[in-house]
Amino acid sequence: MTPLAAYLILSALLFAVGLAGALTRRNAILVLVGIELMLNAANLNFIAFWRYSPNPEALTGLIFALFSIGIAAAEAAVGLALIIAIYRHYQTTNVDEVNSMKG
Amino acid sequence: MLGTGIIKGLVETARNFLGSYTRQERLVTVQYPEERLPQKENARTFPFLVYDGEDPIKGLRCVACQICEKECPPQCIYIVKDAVKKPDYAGKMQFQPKVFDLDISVCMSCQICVEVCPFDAIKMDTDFELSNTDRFAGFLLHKEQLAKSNAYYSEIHPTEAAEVDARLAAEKTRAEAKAQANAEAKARVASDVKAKPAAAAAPKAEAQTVPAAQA
Amino acid sequence: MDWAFFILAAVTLASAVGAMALRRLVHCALALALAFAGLAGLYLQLGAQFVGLAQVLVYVGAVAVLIVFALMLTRNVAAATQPLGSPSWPLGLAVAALAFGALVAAILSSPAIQRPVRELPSGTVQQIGIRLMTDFVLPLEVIALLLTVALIGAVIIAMQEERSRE
Amino acid sequence: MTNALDQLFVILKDWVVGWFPAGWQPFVGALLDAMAIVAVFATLFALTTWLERKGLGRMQNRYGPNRVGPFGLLQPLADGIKALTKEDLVPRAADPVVHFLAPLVLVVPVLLAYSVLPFGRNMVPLPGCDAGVLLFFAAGSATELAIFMAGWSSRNKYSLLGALRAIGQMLSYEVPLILSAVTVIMIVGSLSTEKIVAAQGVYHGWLPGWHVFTPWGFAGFLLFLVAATAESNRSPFDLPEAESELIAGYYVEYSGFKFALFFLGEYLGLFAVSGLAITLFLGGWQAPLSFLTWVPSWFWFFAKLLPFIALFIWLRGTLPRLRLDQLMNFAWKFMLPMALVNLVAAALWHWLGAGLARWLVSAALLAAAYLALGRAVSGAAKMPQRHYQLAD
Repeated sequence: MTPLAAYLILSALLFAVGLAGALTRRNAILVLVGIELMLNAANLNFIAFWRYSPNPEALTGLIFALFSIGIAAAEAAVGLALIIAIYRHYQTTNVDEVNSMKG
Repeated sequence: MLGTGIIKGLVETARNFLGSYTRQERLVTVQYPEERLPQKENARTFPFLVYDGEDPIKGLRCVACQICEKECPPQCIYIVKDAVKKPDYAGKMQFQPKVFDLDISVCMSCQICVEVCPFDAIKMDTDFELSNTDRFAGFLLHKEQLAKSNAYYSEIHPTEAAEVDARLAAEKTRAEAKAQANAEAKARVASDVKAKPAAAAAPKAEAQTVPAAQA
Repeated sequence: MDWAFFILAAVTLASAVGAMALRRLVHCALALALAFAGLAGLYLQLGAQFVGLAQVLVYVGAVAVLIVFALMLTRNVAAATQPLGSPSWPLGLAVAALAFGALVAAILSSPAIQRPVRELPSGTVQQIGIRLMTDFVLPLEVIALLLTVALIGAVIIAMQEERSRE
Repeated sequence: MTNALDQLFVILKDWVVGWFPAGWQPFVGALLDAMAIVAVFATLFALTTWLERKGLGRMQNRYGPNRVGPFGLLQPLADGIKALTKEDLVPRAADPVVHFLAPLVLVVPVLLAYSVLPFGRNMVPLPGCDAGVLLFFAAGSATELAIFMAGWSSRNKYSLLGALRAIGQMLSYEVPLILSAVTVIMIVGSLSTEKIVAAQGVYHGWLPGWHVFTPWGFAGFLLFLVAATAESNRSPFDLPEAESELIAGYYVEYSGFKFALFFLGEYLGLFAVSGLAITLFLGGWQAPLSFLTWVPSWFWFFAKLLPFIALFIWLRGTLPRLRLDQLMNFAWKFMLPMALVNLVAAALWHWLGAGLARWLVSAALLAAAYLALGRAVSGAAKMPQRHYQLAD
């Protein structure tokens, strides 16, 4: 197995773990954690492809990873603010219980 | 302006810092085990028993009247009275405590036992270095540990001890005078049985001297 | 392939699984922080120094702490007695396994993994900075705007309730 | 001769490393660096606890420790023995694993931060690190998590409160800390600590070209100093620990050696951040005057570090603890705007080129911002005159 394949499979595994967590856990914060893991798996892909690309001097993969980190930070902040707002309404962070459209 | 207060404060602490090296009187700390402040005369920690003469146990002024045991608010005194009278330091027969225990981990230093003692037998100590490795038995003092000489008492509380000594001496002379009067009276009764008025006067005089001595 | 990769990969995967499967929420958050740190190690291993350190600074220093704060602010008393996963958890696991299978199939059939391995490319901070300020200046500005909007938005969403109650 | 003295430790290390087979050499070199850092800074920690207690004592007109050894110099040793032999208590309700890991997670990243500090010429443990300053801040950010772990795992409301206070404070002050460091990075054009030190190696006549002797550098240095005090939870920003209200904050439930580790981590963090301040603003290991360059470079680094320690002790002896709202107001309403203005001042300095103009412009900008923000901050805190019925 080439190094690139190893990194890609690791990234796929991380993605699967994040997806499984996001789909199965009840707590909204943990769903967000799963999404963060999936984003990180994507970042690992970017960097691995940059490292083993035919022309790494372009730095495209690195810069994409940087942007992705920035966006993930914004996503985490907004997501957690939403979860806190939901918690104030329903007194719960369980995604199964938050099922009514009325505020 | 912002920050001037901080600079002022820094200057103040720097002055204290340097001053502590140049001026000895700034350092008020007493280096305790080596240096000691003179003891205050009215200081008090826990009670002790005063003895007269040489032998600490024989010379105890305590006659086991148990007033202090009854009066003690936290009940830290435990006394067992001796069944028989024993000679004290002067050879006089006295009741003495068989057991006199005082738990200083219970005592609250209220000094009530000193107030109530009619014999000036219990007084307050000033010794404060009482730390001990046994927190139960180590703080239960027996009469051997409690007994301290009258000389020690007049050393730690000179003014108070002088008053007590003067009072006891006065009582003693009065008691001796009374005893002498009694003896003379008895002798007179023995020699002159018929002189009834004189014999009747002697007990009357005795009755008068006793309250005076107690006051 | 060297030992460093396998150790880091094992730590990252184990802590990622821990982050998703542990019962205590705070343990999940701490395992997540460890997974982020492991990923940062993998980035360093790949020669991406700047991104690896930025990963630590942003994820371990900020996102993990944010998640921990959110956990503290939404303490759920009933959570301890409730079951861990949602009722449809076998379905979720199946979907994840399916996604993993599809990804692995795609990876192994891709021609990209047969490319010859090159020298460690140099991605110095200066090069990244020059690229960011020339070719990628528009995305950079957009990201800056997005972060500002997200910051203000997060504050407003989290504060809303407070204001309507007054 | 002077050169050999300057490079004494480098030569020594090369000599020891030369004994090992080639494959082992990088590993042995790294191990030697790590051992040297741990040994030197742990000793400095011991010395600092003594200095701090002595200095604070003298500021309060006391003697300070003077029992163990001459002038109490062996006091740190006695403290260490005490900490090692004390019982290691873990509360029954505590989370044992997290409780155990928290002190390690605190100390290890702090030690990691030392890897990019240039202690002397050619004396960087991690040479050629391209993003040295970033590594420093990345390592520092892990301490927040350690503090949370300690506070949460103890299952004690005081420790949790202290931990949340500490994290809030550290997050708030990290922003001005990094922004004030960014000015230097902007002017030098590199994140590498070696290049930052090298950029300050010029002399104008006798005087050194350190960053602190420029308007933006001076303002940045002061901002960095205040933020560093807050980052390392030192008085007057010690309210996460607040002995009088939180009885020690996040490490209440720690005893014995784990408690000592917290103490060690705190002081190591203080030295590290002082070392970074020296690197960024005070010329690192460069000599302060051009004719003193014959003195070994590592001597200058430590000669600059010790006044920092003295300053922190002095501040601790002087200032009372801030209230939480004052702390946050100061961070967001004074430090952050000031750091942003400082960035502008540094940019103007770079733009205007050499000459008197850049001095005047950036100094005037910073002074105006300082006066305006200072008035705003201290004006808000002004209270109406109080009248006391009974005292008047």
